[in-house]
Amino acid sequence: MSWYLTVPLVLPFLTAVFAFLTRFGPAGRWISVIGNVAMLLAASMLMAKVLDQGVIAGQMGGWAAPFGITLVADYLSAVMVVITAITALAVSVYALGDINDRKEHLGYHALFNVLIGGVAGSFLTGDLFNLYVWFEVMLISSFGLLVLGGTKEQVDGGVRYVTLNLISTILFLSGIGLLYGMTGTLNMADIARSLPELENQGLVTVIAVMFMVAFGVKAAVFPLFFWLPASYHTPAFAVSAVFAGLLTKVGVYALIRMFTLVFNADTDFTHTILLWVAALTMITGVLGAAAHNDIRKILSFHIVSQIGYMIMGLALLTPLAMVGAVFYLVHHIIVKANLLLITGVIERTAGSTELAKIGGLYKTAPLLAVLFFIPAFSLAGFPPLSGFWAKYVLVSAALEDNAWVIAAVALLVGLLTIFSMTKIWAEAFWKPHPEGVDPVLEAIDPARRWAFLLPIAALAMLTLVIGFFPQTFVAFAEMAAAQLLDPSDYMAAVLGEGA
Amino acid sequence: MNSIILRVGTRYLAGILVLFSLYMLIRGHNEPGGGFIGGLIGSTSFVLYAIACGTAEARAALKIMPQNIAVAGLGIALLAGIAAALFGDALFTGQWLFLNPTEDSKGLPISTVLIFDIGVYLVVFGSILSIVFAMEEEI
Amino acid sequence: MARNIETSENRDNGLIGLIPVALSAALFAWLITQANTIAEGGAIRYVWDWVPSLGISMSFMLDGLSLTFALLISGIGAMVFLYSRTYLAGQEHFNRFMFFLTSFMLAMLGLILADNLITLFVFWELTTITSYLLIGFAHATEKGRRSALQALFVTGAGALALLAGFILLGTTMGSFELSEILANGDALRNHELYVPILILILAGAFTKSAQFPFHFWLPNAMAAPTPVSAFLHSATMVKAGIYLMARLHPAMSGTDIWFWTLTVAGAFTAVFASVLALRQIDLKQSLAYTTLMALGTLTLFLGQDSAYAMTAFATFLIVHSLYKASLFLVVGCVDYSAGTRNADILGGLGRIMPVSALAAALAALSMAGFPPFLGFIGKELQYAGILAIGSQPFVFTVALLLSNALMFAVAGIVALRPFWGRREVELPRSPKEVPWTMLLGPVVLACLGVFFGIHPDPLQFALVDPLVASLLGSIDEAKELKLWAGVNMPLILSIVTVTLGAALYIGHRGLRAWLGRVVAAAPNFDRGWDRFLAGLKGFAAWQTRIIQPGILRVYIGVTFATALVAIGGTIIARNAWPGLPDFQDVTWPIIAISLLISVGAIMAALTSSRVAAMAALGVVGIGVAMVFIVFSAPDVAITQLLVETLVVVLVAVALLRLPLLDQGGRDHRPADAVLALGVGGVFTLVLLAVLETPIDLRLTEYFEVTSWPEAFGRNIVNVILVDFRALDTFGEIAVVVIAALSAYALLRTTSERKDP
Amino acid sequence: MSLALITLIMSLALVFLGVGLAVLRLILGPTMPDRVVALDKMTVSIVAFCGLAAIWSGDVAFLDVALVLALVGFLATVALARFAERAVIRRQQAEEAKND
Amino acid sequence: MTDIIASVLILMGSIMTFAAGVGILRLPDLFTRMHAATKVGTLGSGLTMAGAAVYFGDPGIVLRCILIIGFLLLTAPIGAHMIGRAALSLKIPVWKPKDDPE
Amino acid sequence: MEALLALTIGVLVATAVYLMLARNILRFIFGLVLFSNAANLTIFVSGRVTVGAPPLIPVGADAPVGDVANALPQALVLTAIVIGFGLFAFALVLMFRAYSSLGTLYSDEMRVAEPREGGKT
Repeated sequence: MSWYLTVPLVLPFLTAVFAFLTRFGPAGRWISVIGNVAMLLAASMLMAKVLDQGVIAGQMGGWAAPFGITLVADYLSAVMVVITAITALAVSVYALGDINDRKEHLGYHALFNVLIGGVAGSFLTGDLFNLYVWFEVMLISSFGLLVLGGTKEQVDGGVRYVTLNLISTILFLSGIGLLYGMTGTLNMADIARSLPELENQGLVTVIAVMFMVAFGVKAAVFPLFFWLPASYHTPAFAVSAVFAGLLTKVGVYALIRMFTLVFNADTDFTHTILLWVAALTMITGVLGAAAHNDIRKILSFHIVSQIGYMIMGLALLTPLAMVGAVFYLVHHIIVKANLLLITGVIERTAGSTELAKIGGLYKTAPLLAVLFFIPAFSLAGFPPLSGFWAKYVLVSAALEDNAWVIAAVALLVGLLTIFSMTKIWAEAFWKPHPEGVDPVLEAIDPARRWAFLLPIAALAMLTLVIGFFPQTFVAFAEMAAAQLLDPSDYMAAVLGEGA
Repeated sequence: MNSIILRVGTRYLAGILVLFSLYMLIRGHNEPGGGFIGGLIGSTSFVLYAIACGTAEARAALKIMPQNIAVAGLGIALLAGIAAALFGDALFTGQWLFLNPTEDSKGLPISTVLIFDIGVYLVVFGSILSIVFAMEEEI
Repeated sequence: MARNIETSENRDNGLIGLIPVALSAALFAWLITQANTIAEGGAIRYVWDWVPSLGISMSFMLDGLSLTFALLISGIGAMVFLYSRTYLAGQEHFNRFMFFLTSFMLAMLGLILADNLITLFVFWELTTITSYLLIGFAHATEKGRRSALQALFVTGAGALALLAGFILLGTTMGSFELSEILANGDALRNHELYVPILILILAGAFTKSAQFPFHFWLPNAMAAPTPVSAFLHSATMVKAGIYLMARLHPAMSGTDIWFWTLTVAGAFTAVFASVLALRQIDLKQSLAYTTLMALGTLTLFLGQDSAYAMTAFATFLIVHSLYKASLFLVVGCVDYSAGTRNADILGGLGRIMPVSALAAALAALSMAGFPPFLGFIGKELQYAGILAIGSQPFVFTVALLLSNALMFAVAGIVALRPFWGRREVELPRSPKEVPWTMLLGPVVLACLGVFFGIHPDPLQFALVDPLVASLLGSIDEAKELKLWAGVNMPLILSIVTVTLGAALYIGHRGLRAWLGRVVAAAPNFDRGWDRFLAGLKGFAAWQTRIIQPGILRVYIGVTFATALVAIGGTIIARNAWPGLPDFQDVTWPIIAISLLISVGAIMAALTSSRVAAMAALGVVGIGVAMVFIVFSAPDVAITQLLVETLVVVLVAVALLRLPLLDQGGRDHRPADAVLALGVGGVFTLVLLAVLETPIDLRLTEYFEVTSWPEAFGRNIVNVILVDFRALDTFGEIAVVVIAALSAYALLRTTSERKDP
Repeated sequence: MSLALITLIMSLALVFLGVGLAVLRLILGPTMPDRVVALDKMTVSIVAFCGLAAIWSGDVAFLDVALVLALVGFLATVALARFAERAVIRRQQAEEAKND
Repeated sequence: MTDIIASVLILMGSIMTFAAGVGILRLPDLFTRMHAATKVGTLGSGLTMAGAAVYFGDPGIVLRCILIIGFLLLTAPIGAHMIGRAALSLKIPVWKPKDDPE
Repeated sequence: MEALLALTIGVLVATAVYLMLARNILRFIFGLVLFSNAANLTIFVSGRVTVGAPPLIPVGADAPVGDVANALPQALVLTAIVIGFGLFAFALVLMFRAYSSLGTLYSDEMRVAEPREGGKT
């Protein structure tokens, strides 16, 4: 039973080891792809199992919770793992074209797969310290990937990324220490069980806020998001896609997990803060996007802005809002990763990611235009693409909860998102190329072209499927939200029925 | 570094350090020590070697690229964890085999836990050396 | 439209261009077959559970209102498709264009057939996207892109308000199904959320239907090719807002706020737009403004709920669609043939293009409201409707009269000037009659205007009666359409209109010059849009400069300040202060070690010598190791000392290439010290408070008793590491490995040296 | 209080004082090697401290700390000393390059 | 008896350690300080360890203590040697304090 | 005991923050070391401290004799120290690389990833 949980976690590491040891040959990159296919299979099996049985927990090392480390998969974890596997597969195929031999020799595939392993671990673990460890795994491999290539920009961006993330990491670690000092346990379900028994509930809130700050940096919320726009435009496209898709979402996931399972007592206080944070994150992010003229910078700021939506779902904490948060999480990973993958193709065909320097893609690269259009307008929340449903659910949750201001902010930010998506569209696609070149996809080496286009098309297809047939996903998100709001199943699965 | 005293000292110390690190590794389960400490001590032996005789010689003495040692160590540690699957247990469940059990002692223990610790040793050893060597070569 | 007629002539785009024609014709035919059912008061519904979890279904309903719209859309659509096939022959991206236009038509049909608010919204936005792509057909020009963005942004903004309105409406009413909402109008009107809902929905409808002050995008949207204008801006997209108001009329009308908002906005838009229409030189622009006027008039009528007003609404809707589409297409023909749309240049084309001229004349007469055209009936009903207004009928009547007169003049400009009179200037192209595929549309549409003028009965039976019925609930409410209703007030007003209109037409050049001066002085919404965009970008840039200045120490400072404010604030807000710390059990070695650590730390912070800083770090490391020794953690102490040693080794290596600290200028600011002390203080407070709570040691106790019997190890710390929490350790060594690989890669990527 | 305990406390105090004096030297400097010497002295003193801790607690585990430190502690000294030495050479080279 | 021997050894060692501290602070130049630190310091730690060995008396522990002393004796000179070389190349003058080369 | 250590941790945090706020990123690295130490001590102290009784099981016994120190925080701290070392090593290399490719250690002079308005780097 526990192997359903373990395999998606272990596979990326195995893949990393073998891909690294064979990095000087062509085998490395194919091991990476095969490993990610296998991971997707394993994740799907986990998903099937979770759908079948509800929350499943596995005690690593055979030590019962809370003594050993527990891996847990509820609906949210399972879907996050599946999405991680999908993104990883898409990016690893894309990397076949995007990553050169030099980077492979330096261990790109190892870094990438360990990153995926760290992400999967973060989603699956039920232990707070273990979560820290996976965060670190993820963080350090993201450091490596970010600066892989070593251009000046990357190094400079890397300094910003590394410094700010290290601060959050240490805050997180201290928080864990303090929480351990209060509860004597590290298992999240067990912490959740023992926290209400504490006398000093005010202190619990203090610790909660400490975690909020630590995860806030990871999730890139206002006013802690600086590292993201400062660095995400610098690495290779495959890398920035996986960053944009997954990394901040792990922070969001951690916030959701902690603030539904563990810190669910003083919600008046914590979730009000979160609501403000959400609103400011949305606005500042989208304005940042409006201020920039480089596709990758625009998209980076949009990540920030959209994190705000997810936090908004969490902050409202109604069943519908949680549905929205979960749905948004899933939708955003697919769409944002895809957009950055496409940006890579834009750069390769049109020669730059700066809007002033490119154009004419609509005329001569219609396929790319279609592939961009779908995720871009999905991000902007146009129906019936996946982003619409995400936004719809969140706005209705806010309106149902009489949270007028946040609903208005969400809608306004949606409008500004349209603005910057059309900015990219108008400049990169509609506008004639300033140098009069006709950018064509055929300019890319045909052997690599499919490696670029296949994952993009697949992810776009996924966006369409979610958009046109949202019921499955919404129903799933509802189940996930219900589980999040009532953690008793989770706790029972982790601690045994008696707990 | 052209210091004869350092080089001569290193010749003895490096060997002692490696042996000592292995000792710390093996006994780690019962007394202070273990893979981390062993790996750290082991790596200092080659760090010293690199300081005294230069990285080229240290690399030659090591023969294998330190990164490969580190990654292989990770693989070994992981395989030690996965081995539990063969016995139907969860990941990282220790599997123990006691050689020559007698009445009063359980015998010489061979376990996946030890293999895991060896993996840890190799990881720490290889990682530190790859950083230090690369840094040394930069200056 | 600068096209090269030589290359495009007699080239059409094969059979692909015919698919949309056939599609829309088939739809039209199917709708006609349903007309009877609808006319008998029936309605057709189709429901597919789309997202049952959210109570959203993909449901459609065909009733009088939607049937009328659907017929107009598919019918005009068929004409436009046929027309486009020739008009845009040989154009780049013709297939894309047809695809978008077809998608647009289908989206529009979906919109008006939808019986679910969310379904409706989905199609609403689909029309927005497709029209964005259509307006942006001239995307190579800055102007084309600007217009497309403007249209998208304005209607998109409205759409978001609309979405909010729909959500509120749906949650208030407990259902998103329109048919259920419409059945419960009273509940809605009395609900406390009625006003917000109304405002939000009207915001959507007004932007889409280009009501003042959101009107400015529509004339700009004429950047699109003429078939697009003909289709989007006569019968379809801009009418979506009208449709929506009509659709919700039974549920929402009847309140004061509804009445005043719609009537005033409609009347003002009508007058305002028709004045501006007269100003235009470009024929298409003139038409665009008359469209605005028509939309205003329709809105005005939707504000009422009298049977006259509703009948007027229904009739005028149909009339307008017919003649406006026809006129747009004719203008396209002129443009196609003569190469310009400038009203001042054109003239005397009637002999060369007789069929176009005929179509134009018929359509324009209908527009001007001459008998026996349908336009006349429409206008009569308009006046009848306006006279039925409960309050202030005089003001509104004057407004309507004025706009109708202006409309009359514009009709003259569009239909007469290009075809009659003399040409004064040489045209860019030598004109000739356009192919029949382009003529079919305008001619048929224009002729329908005459036909229904003379025989209004089928129209009344099939469309007007059911339409009014879906607005007012009863099939018998609609007033009769007839050409001659005797000498009454509407007739008198009609005559006044014609007289005034004729006068305006004759004097329109002088008037135009005068208007130009007036308008130049008045605020310009189009320029306001530019200012708005510039302001938005400026604001965005400003806030981004403030928030993301690119200076790392600001980022770090804000991050710490946030932590300080958040944690410290929570301590205050939640009163989580620790009690006074208890120092009684402190022994002097601990004090000594604490002092050692503190001295080392402070020295590290204050020194400006690299080696001193490094040594100070060593002191701290040793001090921490001593803490671990004193408090019985040999494993940790060993690790700490080893790591400390390696840290020193690494730093010593790195420093060889790094410069000295503090090259010029002080590195710290006093504020840093305050922030640092604050964060340190908060940390201590929290830790002290945590230490006051009793600790639960059951995990440790478990490890102590199982470590040897079950995990066969005597060093509990090591057993925890490799057995109890082996997964942590695994992750940890992964961190170490990756740190090494990353550092190695970083050192090597920019280095000239090869891998060893 | 036994004799052993008194000696132990006294010894501990002396070791701490020794360390404290070394820290003072570390702060005062003035040259780079002075600081290195002070650090080296501290490292060696910790060996003594470990021995005392082992006797105090009666647990030999602390001797292992001392063992490791005795073996590895000088590495930091070596690295720092080499740094000091090389830094001088580098500076000379840099100055020569500037003068050329 | 062993207790007394151990106590004496430990106390001697501690005094040496302290003396090394005094030396390192009070002696006038680097080279003399170096001597104080390495020689006296090592001796101090060594004596303490010897005391510990006597105190515990267990052969395994004695072996450990001997190893510690051996290692100290092996490594301390190397460290001292390196510092000396560094001081030499820094041209630190004997008996006269000089500005920090930093 | 713990209270005094809490104060010490406060000093460590304060100095670490002070160092991290400096313009020179080398100081950030020093601050990082101090901050890591503070976090490690926080975990250690949170698990409460015991003098002179390492968590070892004597030969012949099945469980530790008497009160021994809390083993779990020790294991956590050990993990955290090693992770902290890995992060530190990478950060150091990064700063090193930043200096060699950007030519400065002052963070406000690094304007490549986020250039000033006007494109000056």
